[in-house]
Amino acid sequence: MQKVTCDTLVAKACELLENGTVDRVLGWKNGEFVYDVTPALFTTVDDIKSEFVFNDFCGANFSKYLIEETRKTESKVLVFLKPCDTYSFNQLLTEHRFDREKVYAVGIPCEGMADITKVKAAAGDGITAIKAEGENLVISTLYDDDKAVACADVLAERCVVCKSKKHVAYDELLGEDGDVIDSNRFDEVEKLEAMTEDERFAFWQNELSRCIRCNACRDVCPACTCEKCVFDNPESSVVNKAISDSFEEKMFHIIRAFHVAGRCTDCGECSRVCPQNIPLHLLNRKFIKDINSFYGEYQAGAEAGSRAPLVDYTTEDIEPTDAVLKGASDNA
Amino acid sequence: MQRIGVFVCWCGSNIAGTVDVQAVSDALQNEPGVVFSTNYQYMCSQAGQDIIKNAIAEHKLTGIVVCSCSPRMHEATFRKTAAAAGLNPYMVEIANIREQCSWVHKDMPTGTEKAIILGKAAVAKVNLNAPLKPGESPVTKRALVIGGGIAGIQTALDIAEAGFPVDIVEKKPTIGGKMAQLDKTFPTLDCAACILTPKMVDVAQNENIRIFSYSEVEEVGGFVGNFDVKIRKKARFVNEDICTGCGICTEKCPQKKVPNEFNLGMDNRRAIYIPFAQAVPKVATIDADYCTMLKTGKCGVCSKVCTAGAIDYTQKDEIIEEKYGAIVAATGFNPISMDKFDEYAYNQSKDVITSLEFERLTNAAGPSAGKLVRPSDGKHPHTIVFVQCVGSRCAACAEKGKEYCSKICCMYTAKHAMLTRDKYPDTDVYVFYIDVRTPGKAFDEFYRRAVEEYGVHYIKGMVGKVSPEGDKLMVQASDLLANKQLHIEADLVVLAAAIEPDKSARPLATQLTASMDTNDFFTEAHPKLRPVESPTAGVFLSGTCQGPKDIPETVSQASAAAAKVIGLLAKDKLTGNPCVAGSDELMCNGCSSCERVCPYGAITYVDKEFRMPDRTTRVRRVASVNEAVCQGCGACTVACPSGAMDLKGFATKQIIAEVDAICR
Amino acid sequence: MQINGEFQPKIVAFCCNWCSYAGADLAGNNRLAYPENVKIIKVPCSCRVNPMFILRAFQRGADGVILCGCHPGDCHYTSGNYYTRRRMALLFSMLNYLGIEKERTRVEWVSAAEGAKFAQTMNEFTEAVAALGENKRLEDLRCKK
Amino acid sequence: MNNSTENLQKEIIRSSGVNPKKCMRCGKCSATCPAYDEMEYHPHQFVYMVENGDIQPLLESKSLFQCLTCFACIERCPRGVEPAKLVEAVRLAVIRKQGANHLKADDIPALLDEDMPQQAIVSALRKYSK
Repeated sequence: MQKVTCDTLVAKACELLENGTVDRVLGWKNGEFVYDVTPALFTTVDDIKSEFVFNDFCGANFSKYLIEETRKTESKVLVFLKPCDTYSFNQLLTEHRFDREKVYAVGIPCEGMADITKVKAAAGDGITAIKAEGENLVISTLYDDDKAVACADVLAERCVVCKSKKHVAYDELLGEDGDVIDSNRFDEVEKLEAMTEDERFAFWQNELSRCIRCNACRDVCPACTCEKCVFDNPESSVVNKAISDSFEEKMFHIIRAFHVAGRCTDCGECSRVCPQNIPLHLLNRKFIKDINSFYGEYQAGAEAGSRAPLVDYTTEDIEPTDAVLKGASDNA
Repeated sequence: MQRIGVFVCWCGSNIAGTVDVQAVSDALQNEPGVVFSTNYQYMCSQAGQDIIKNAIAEHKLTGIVVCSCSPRMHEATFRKTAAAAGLNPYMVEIANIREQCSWVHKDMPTGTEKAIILGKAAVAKVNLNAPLKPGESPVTKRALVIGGGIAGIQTALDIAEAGFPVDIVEKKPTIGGKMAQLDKTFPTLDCAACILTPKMVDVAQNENIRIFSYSEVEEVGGFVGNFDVKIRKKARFVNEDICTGCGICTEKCPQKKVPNEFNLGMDNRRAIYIPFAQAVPKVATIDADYCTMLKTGKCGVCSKVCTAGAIDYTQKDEIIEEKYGAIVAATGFNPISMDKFDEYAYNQSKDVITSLEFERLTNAAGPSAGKLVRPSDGKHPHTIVFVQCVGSRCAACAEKGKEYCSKICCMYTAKHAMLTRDKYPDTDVYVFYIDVRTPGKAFDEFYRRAVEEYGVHYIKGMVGKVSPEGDKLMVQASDLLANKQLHIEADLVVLAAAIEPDKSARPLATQLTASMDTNDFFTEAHPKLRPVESPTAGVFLSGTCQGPKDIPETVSQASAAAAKVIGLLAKDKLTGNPCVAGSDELMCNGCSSCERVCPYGAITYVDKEFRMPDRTTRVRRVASVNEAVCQGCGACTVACPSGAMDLKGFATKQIIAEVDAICR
Repeated sequence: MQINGEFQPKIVAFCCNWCSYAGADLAGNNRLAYPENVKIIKVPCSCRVNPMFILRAFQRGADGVILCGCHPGDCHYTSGNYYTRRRMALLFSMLNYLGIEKERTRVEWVSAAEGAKFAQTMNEFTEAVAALGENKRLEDLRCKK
Repeated sequence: MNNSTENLQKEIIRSSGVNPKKCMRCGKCSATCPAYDEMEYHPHQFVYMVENGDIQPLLESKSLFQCLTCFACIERCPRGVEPAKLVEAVRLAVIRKQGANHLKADDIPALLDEDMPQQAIVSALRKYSK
């Protein structure tokens, strides 16, 4: 159950639209299914009143949308940012990807978003309605009676290990600001590091071989904002639009993760949108964990304008050979 | 499609002994793009070069692969050959089949196979080569020296002597810097003023030199050969052109209580002042922080006594814009603050002083007219303790001291101790040291003389504590060699404070896009081979802004920097390395990653208008590489996530083609 | 690649122009033998080596990739190899995390005076890669003959 | 250095967290030490002797218990060597020796004198009353 209600957001959006602060609003509306909430752009109060939704399925991170949106007109766009979204917001500012002056950012608290896969596992298929009631979600399906599941049990993985409830950028905050959380988000990475090389290879072979190269992970990623991706560019020599062999998807995912290394805020959008449920965040988090352990704690986006670890160095940095040993416990 | 010619060299038996050269030229004949392939005994000989030239003409070659010795040997030779035959020299690639093949392998079949693969990689690369032309840019024949200490003075004089105009920007009202404050100089003990002031006069009289005193660099734009600099000439409220430097105003000014920074605050000056008698330019300056007229509008004494009418209370800061071909940083140093060293009681007792203050105390033009007296009571000190390495070699706390050795303290402390004993034989002089470091011509001899001839007590060990007791200073120290703790009742304690770069250096480095180390010393382009150049082309380093140095070293570096500047200004045009980075603006995100890794500050960002497919226009921030500044390392190409940044001559496509050819 | 029934690894070595390539030349001048398996690609600075090049080599059938540059602090471009060091530390750690044997990748600092070190490094590296056998985990099956 | 000394040296370096190699022999620790004259081995010697594995004389020396643990040496050391921590580690090595308990709580009052700092009494009680 979210602490801030849909009505509050609607009221805020209408207010800002009516008083002329903004002329467009980035928000969510229902998709084909109730859990299928999609990002939408609203320009009228009527649309907002009738279509705007906010519930436990509003995971989409709007930061990336600002790049295109701010280019459209000279006036401001309203964006609602959950704490984790604000990190991406800052990171994009660091990289000069949009004009801060053209955005009115409203920070909203977040109690964690639900993972539909987990909901389905708990309540079965054929979902027709989902209602939040206290700490539970009440789920109606085609086949059974309504079923209540605890929100906590269906939290998305990224929300279970939420790194921060603190907004690091906003013009206005609805509700109270939280704190940075000392989460155990690297546990899964550590588990993999503790495996043998063979086990790790088997794990990733199993995961990555499911990749269908739909590019959803890339397209949703707020760090992947290149005007043209190297994998789409025939001049890059690595252009590839579809999986064609056993290595291609590895190449894609390694390079994708490397390109966002030090810039990835760990927002978890890549894993959220993956239709094949590949835990892509484990690649990004490996880089984050290595960066923290090799070069000191660094949270991308925590501070606008900070220097990313890969465009920085010290003369005493760890040697690659030692880094590999340090990066995996089975090598010790 | 290229038309490539392959030329396999035997290098006598050097290559042909281990590699079947005929097999190599035959195999490469079939590679894509290759229209001609041959081998010859000595490709680098005149006859060999003629084969290449003829083939270029006969087969209309657009690219050349020479399978021979290392490109470090003969790449230049074959590029010239190609150029002579009308082919762009950057269409030549070398396959190194001698140093990296025939000389390290013994077996003919495997050696031949490897040579073929190396040849194929070179062919694959040439297929993607493009003709390159080195960029040219004109050179503004004027140099800027920032800082008017002995380093800046020497650099400016040397450049001016070579016939080029030079401007010196000095933030203080006079040039001279730290050296002007010193008494005597080691190891020869001649007086600093006697050797410095003639040079200052030379600067003033040199027609090629302009001095902007009481001025600071406001903004730097442009690049090597073409810097655009804005200089802020601070208002000194005295017309420099009219002021004769007679000094009457500095005697009549009623505001007498201004701490005299030239004497490190040990005495006072007036609100209108000339820092010292030999100042250059010798004109007065009004200190706006203390001048009653400027603060309240009531006084005007200086204006009344000035017969020349030089006082101008309405003067404003002036911005001067000038173009320069080269910039020399000579921003110098300062002793660090002693505030954090409570153990030495610097802030508790007037009789604990720094070495620079000691210089002023012993200087004939100083606050005590050269008589060595205690600042507290003006009495003659009988026991003096010198403490070395105060704040130098201090790795424990970055706020307190500096990790590096300040280099000059051992020598000046020996000088102070020696001079004290020489002039006042009735004093006991102790020097506490960790190590005495005296490399340098006649330096160690100097230090030994202090001990042997002048009877200075050198004690290995540090002072732990100085506590004022009555009018004495109790010094508690260890004597490591005697394994004793000493308690000395001293009259004066002199701290050899570490030196640090002047605070103006950091913002200046940012303006110049010159890099600095963690201690704020300017980084040199190469620590051994290019010690007076900054990695930023056209920016040179003189004196202690690059690292701790004594006067002889500073002067040699100053002259070296001048020589580099002269070498640059002597050119009419700068020819660049054509293998430079370039950004594809259509793909650039403007994210600044490349800018951040560029060691030369060659990348800037511009807002550029793009026409979109739907006929609208869009302004985007894109990277722009200054080819005159880029050195072609390629760091930016990897930092760039979109692949917009590429390196000419070593393009991503070319290297991947080589990889593919090798792994084929 | 098999020669006389013995596995011969394919090794790609990226060498920076100023130190390591010169170090390789020195190995040649001194006739210090190392295996033919090693093929050198010259780059201006180790920081020119894009992780894509390394992955591409593996994709196209390389069994080991080694990157040589100036010693830290000696970079011709002052800071290039410091960036290389960070990039490769992260990349190699990632490759190992994906289950790629850590012996297949290496960074070595070789100065222009270290011909012997160059040859020795190449001998050791080739031996280590040969011991692992063919690189099945990262190669592109399409490119196999 | 024989094996047991080497182990002891390693143990002292490990438990103290001090790297004696950082010492540049300036002697500021000893210069600043208020208990200097009472000590047979002075702070700088502690550092030097531990670095060289010359541990036995330290174990037997009374200097161990004359250090006031005032931390002046730690405060003043320009290299961050922290000699007092080293002294403490050697002291612990002695205390931990089986059957070599020097001090019983009952003995303490008799040993007190007016000059002994309060801090020393407290730390002595803490250390030796086990």
